[in-house]
Amino acid sequence: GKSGGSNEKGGTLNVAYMAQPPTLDPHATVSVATTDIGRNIFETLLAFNERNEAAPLLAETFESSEDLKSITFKLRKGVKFHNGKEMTADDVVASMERWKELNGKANTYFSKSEFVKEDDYTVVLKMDKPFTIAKYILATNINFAAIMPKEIIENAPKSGVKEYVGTGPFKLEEWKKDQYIKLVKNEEYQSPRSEPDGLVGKKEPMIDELYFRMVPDASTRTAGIQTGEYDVALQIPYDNVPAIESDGNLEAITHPEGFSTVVFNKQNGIFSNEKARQALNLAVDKKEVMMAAFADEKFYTQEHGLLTKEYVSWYNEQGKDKYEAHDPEAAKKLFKEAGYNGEELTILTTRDYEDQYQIAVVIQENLKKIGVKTKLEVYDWATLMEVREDKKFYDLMPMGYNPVTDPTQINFLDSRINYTGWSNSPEIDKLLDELMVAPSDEDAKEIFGKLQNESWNYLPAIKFGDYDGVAAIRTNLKDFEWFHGPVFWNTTKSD
Amino acid sequence: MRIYIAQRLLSLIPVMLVVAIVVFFLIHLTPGDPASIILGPEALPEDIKALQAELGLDLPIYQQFLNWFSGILVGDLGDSLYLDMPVLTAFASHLGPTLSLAILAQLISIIIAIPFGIMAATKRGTAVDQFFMVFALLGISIPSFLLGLLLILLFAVELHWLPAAGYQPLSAGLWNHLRFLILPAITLGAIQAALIARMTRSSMLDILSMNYIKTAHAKGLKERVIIYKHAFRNALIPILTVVGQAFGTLVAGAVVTEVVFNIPGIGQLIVNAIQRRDYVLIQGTVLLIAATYVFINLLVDLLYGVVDPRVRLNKK
Amino acid sequence: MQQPYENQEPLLQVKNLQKHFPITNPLGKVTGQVKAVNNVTFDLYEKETLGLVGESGCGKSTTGRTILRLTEPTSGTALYKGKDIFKLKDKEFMPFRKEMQMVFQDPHSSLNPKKRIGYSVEEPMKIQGIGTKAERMEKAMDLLNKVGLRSDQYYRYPHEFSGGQRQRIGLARALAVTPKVIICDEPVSALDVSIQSQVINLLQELQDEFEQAYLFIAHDLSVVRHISDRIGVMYLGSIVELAPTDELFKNPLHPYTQALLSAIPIANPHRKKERIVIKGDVPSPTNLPSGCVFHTRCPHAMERCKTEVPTVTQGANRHQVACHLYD
Amino acid sequence: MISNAIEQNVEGRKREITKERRALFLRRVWANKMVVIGGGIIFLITLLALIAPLIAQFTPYDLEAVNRLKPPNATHWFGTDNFGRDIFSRVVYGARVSLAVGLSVAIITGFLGLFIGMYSSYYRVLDHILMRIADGLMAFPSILLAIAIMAVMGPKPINVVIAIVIVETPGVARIVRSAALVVKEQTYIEAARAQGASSRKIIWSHIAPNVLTPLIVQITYVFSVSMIIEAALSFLGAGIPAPEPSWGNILFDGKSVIQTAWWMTVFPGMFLLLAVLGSNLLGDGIRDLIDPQSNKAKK
Amino acid sequence: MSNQSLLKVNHLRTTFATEEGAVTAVDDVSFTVNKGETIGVVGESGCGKSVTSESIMRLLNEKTTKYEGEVLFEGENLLQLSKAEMREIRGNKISMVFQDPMTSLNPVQTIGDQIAEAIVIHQKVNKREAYKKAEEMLRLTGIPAPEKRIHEYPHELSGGMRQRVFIAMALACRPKVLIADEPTTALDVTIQAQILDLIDHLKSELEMGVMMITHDLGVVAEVCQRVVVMYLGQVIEEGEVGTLFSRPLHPYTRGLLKSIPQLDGDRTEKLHVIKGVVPPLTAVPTGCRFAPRCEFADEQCTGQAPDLTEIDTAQKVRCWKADEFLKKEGHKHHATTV
Ligand SMILES: Nc1ncnc2c1ncn2[C@@H]1O[C@H](COP(=O)(O)OP(=O)(O)OP(=O)(O)O)[C@@H](O)[C@H]1O
Ligand SMILES: Nc1ncnc2c1ncn2[C@@H]1O[C@H](COP(=O)(O)OP(=O)(O)OP(=O)(O)O)[C@@H](O)[C@H]1O
Ligand SMILES: [Mg+2]
Ligand SMILES: [Mg+2]
Repeated sequence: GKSGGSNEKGGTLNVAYMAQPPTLDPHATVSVATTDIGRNIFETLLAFNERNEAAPLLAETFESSEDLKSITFKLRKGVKFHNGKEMTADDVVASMERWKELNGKANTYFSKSEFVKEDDYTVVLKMDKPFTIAKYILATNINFAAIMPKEIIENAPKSGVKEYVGTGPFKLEEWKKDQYIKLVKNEEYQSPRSEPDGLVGKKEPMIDELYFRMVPDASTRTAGIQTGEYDVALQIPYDNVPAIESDGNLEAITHPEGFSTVVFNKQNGIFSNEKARQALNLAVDKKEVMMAAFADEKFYTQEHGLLTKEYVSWYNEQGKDKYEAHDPEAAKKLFKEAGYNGEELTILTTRDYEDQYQIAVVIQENLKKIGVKTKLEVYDWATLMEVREDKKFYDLMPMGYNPVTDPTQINFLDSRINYTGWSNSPEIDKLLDELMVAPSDEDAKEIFGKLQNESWNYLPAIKFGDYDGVAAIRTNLKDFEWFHGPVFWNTTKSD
Repeated sequence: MRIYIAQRLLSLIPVMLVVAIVVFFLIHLTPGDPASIILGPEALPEDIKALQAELGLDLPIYQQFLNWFSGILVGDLGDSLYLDMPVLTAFASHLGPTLSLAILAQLISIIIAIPFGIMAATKRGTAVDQFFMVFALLGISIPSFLLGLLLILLFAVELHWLPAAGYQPLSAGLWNHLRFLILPAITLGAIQAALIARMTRSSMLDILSMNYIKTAHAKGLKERVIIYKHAFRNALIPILTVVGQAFGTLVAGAVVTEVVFNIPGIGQLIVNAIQRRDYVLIQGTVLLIAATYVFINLLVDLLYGVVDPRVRLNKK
Repeated sequence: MQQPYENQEPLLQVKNLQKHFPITNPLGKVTGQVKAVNNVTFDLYEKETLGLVGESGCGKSTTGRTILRLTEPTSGTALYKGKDIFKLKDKEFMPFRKEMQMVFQDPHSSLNPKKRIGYSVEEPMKIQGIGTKAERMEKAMDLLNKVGLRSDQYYRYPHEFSGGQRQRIGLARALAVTPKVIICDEPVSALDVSIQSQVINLLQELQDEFEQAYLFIAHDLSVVRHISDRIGVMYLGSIVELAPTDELFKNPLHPYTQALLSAIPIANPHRKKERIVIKGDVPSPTNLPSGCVFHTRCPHAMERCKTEVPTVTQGANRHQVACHLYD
Repeated sequence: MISNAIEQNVEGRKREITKERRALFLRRVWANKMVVIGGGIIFLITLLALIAPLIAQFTPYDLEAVNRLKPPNATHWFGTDNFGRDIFSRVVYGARVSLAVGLSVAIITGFLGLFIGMYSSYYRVLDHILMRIADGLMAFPSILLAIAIMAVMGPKPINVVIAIVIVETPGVARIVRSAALVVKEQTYIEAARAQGASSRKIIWSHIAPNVLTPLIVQITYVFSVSMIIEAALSFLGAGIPAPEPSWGNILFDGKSVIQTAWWMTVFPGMFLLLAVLGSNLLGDGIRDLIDPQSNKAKK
Repeated sequence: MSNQSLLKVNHLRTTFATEEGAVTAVDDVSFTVNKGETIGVVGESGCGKSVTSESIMRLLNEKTTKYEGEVLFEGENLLQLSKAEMREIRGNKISMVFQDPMTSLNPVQTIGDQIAEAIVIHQKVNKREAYKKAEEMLRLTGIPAPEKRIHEYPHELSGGMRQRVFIAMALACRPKVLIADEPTTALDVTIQAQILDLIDHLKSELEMGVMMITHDLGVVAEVCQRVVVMYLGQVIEEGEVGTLFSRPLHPYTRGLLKSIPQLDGDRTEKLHVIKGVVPPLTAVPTGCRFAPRCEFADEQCTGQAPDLTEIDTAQKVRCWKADEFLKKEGHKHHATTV
């Protein structure tokens, strides 16, 4: 039954979403869709606040030990799963152990660590090393550490759990594959009591029914929000924003969407030579790149930092000069020095992510101007995923990445995870290791500064800048937030 | 008759075999693999390997084919790798929208095309005829994605008469159901209408020059009676072929239209499946589509018997 | 024109020729037989014309086509100069194609519309490897002249000719390899009356010049009578009566022949005659009547006709008939 | 000597007849409005494509990010696209690609269809095998088959052609086959057999010339269809790989900005429409031209 | 022989508008069909026999066809009637039987439907009664078990039966005139004999006038009382059958008669040949149309077109040389008829 006057509004919210998630199990995938939808169903021990610090969510508090080798989580009491069962330390341990197995990063760092139940409402993470960065990994919002009932986890296959039962403000009611995912308000939801703050603090579901409708075609999403079929439409093409803005019933919301790079093949071909990578850095007009891909300065920032200004605990100015350098003539010389002889280089890209493709086109044109020949190999995403593992196949590959919340999430840095592009810089690896065990946040920040600087020297990839995405909402939505994705709790809809 | 149907159904087997082999090897030759898609763009190689093993994708290809094919023989099309449900279920849940769309498109096109075609034929060589035929040519020439986009812009975005895209099942009410299908049905029906109108015209022209039309005139029948009772029923046979084939292709995938209007039908199912390299789903769906196509053609052939007594099958 | 057959070897001897076409369902299973030719026996002598008459579908064309191996016989033999040509392989039969040629009924479809007529006339020579290119061309033009066309029409296409002219071209083509036997499958029935006589005369003239034998198939008895030395009457796949022309007309024995003769409309209103109108239709060749195939329509049918197949009896004046009335 | 004289005379006559025939044919072509208009459209577009470098001030690749999505103006007659590239240049260069796709598909399917159709009309066993394969291929939804083939072989222009060829060949083969089956029953084929002509000779010098006309009509249809399929493939992201311009992928680029930059859709769309219309008209016209029925009506 | 005229065609001229200009397929054709009489129309393919009969029924495409002259039926000029009035005549007062019964019957309707259709329209009876009448008609034409046949489709019948059905259909409303356009050409001799017998029998039964179109002179000789010979759109000779066959005056008629092999003729004699071919309608010779093929043609013939002139009550001919022939033929004629 409904209780309280605020529920009167309720109603149905239709969200035009791009693609269906492979699963709603956040442990099992790095898919953004799983995050965007799954965060309504599942919650984590820790999550990010407005300042991008790790803050408690299902945990009441958390505390590191003196030697920094263990973290103690006090759980909130009375938090109920959607199946009515109360959340206890058993569930948390089971969930965290499973997540630790499945999340690649967690697996790397915590493989020798353990989650231990202290009592029904206390869980301790015991680590082999003083991983100061652990809280960031625990709070990650991609492939996140959702807490689920122990029984469900025990029955789950590797491809993902079959029942989606969490503690979040919405419950899964129906998943019509490739059509929609229907969530309904969790009437029993137990919200943290503090003020809303990023993903933590007060969370109150106001909407009765929340539909994520799968609308792969961007023009259709745009048209659909214009006609009022949808209340929220994600990933509106930049060129459609004027149309949205000119419509009194609509509002365009820009939000950080990620950063653009070009990844080098550092194993084979000319770009295994650092000089060639530096030459490319000088050759490419980063502004033109960002402009072509993201249409308008409104939608991108030219930013050298691997973590941006919003990540106050990480931001630094290292490498900025190298980012800003642009000198085609010098680039030409450097290419020669690197041994470039007029051979044709391969740029691998896809049109499934239009911005990556557009970056590829600009790089190609920029290189053409200094006499470097290239050819575009355009594949669909699935093919690209495969061919990019072939070390002989490409020289350059534009790639977009979701915003990272800590340095460990940047795949192209670490040579030991064998990520495409195949970095091989002992310095960077060393700095990464140091970072993990930095005694304090300040130390971590300093080490990250060195890391960032080194990355602009070594250039595993070139960051072109940060870009925003645009979501369109109808103006009758109140308190709709964007924080590392759309936030639907606390949102209300008036007629 | 029953024997004939049984025979026709038997002749499905070679077609299905061809389709099965082609689709399996085509799809397995395709670069890209489902595991990396499921795990997402930032997945690490070892995770992908593990999932591949779990999905049985690490077996030799002939082994995979045999596993799959032996499943088919006992009626098991397997489970979708991505959607996490049996192929048959996935197909069934996407069949509804496509069927509704195809039927509506077919109805619209028939209702427009046949009177057009007849009129053009009876007024052969006049301005009416030429107008209709230019119209029909335009219908064939305009690519359906363009027409779809234009319809959305006009009727949804500008006029707000109809929704831009999406789908509601029949259970949501008839009007609600139709509302979403009108624009896509017009888009899809345009080409059909043009083809059918042309076929109607030319087959009516053929029939109108037949001796038995002269006979009908000699009997003192009215023009209208001759056209509708004598000529049209005879002209219906080739028209039926076109309609039948068209319907086959409609059901088999109004891919572009479904994408433009975001209708969760068979076309979208397969396009998504190809993008996701959902091997089992692609294979199964293509097989089912082919079966549907053959089945519809069988129905059309049986309908011939109703329209044309000369091909009534029980007599042979 | 009458020839002393007794002391002459026949050029072509056809014995007990049978041709059944299988009826198949869409899956290729045989569900029945069209018994197009059931029992055809005749001799063809050098330079003679043997007429073959009968109603539509009685197997006249099939007989002709089988002899030329355009379709394989079901059983029977055909001895050409003593050699059984049905037993030969396709390759071995090739030289015999030079000896036996065919002229078809439909002048509109028997010439390839996309080929100049010169090509069509030359083709048989080319296939048989006769002469050089220039020689072949000369011969083709010569032949065109012989059949009453101008040699400069060599480069024209069939559609530029009338039906009668096309039939002449067909004749020229058949004559190109100077055959000994020409099977004429209703060569004049598609032509207008006034054109018909031109072609018939031509056929006779050419026979005088080239001395080939004709197997002349037709359904028009008056035409057959005019051109043939002997006539065979066919009914439902069998020759029911075979006799020299004058003998047959003077003394028709088989009831079917009698009916046929009486049914021919005669262009002479002063010669009103008694018409024997036989009732009913020709039975289907898929489902032949038992016994004598004609018994269903025969005015003289007896009990034994229903069960017993009549055998051929050889009468006086080389008159053969297969009927129980004459056993 | 005499024969020589005849031959000369006849040769002259031959030339004369051919000339006459050509004149007559041209007159009939000219009298056929559909052929003239359709052929005219195709000719103009082809011409435009051929002289593209002369009339376009830009290459189709020159990009200028600051000039994104400018409406038609004096420098950019058709406006610019989302890279700031000149749409006019892309459309006329795109004509090369689209026409090349149409043409090569038409020619290849023509040949393949002719071969397959002819042989399967002639040999029963082969017929069964080939037609079952054709059935199978036709039972595939054609666009999907094309997408799958593109996915397998990778996005190269040549693969677009191959994909469309695979999709379109069964239909053409069937048309040829059914026409050949009719021709095969004609008496002149029997006549050729009676001469002892070999199967090969019968197939190629007797049957083939007589199925050319329906084949030509079908090929003009395939020509237009393959341009549409290329566009649809591009629309689904599986067509001619960019930055190579084709009408299809210009339309694809224009799709997402259709509300703000109509010129990106309208111009290539118009050209596509015209080309398809032109070839359809041409096909219909040819049908009329060679249809004996309509000739008879004229007489 | 009754001499009551039913249908009188006067100077009929039918012109088609074609892309190559106007083509006159029937030019100045006149003849009369009397009650209880069969008139034969003969001539080679393309001479205008069918166009004549279809002009009488006005079955040709009204847009591209122009009729001149008159077609009088019971005193009314059919060419002046409105479309509705014309429909009243068709199938009711004047009926037609065509050459090829397979293509002239609607393949998708039962024969009962097709026969009853005309009865329903013209006799204003209901469908049941019309069916009964249809069955009666079928019985009249000698089809066995008509009550079964009536529910069958044309393709289930043999050629001869189909032609009987067609005749039943044409005669269902008991017309005054039957036009039979080559009704037996597609049939075998024995079946042809059956059909000709049937038409002859029904003619006397229903007291019709019959116009029998054929190219077979034998058929004419057997069933017709009078005959019209056509050549290139014109009537070139007309007369009573006996007279015309024994004393043909037009060189074309004579050639025609001589060029068919006679069953009792001399086989060793060569057939007569009319040289040349019929010229196309677009190149009609000035003067006598037959002149280019005529062995007797002189300047008068090529320069001036002769009229159809009456020789006696039994014969008309369109030839400048008719008198000459008549003089010569006179003796022979007497000699042979004695
Ligand atoms: N290829 C074939 N397959 C099946 N049946 C055939 C074939 N050819 C002929 N027939 C049948 O064989 C029978 C005899 O045919 P044929 O053509 O020899 O007759 P015909 O005496 O020449 O007749 P017509 O006078 O009509 O030419 C017919 O019933 C015909 O339908
Ligand atoms: N609708 C038409 N338009 C133009 N010419 C026509 C038309 N109908 C008939 N003709 C021409 O009129 C002439 C007479 O044709 P008609 O059909 O009357 O000949 P017919 O004597 O019946 O010949 P057949 O014995 O072949 O039936 C022919 O040359 C024909 O080509
Ligand atoms: Mg025959
Ligand atoms: Mg006629």
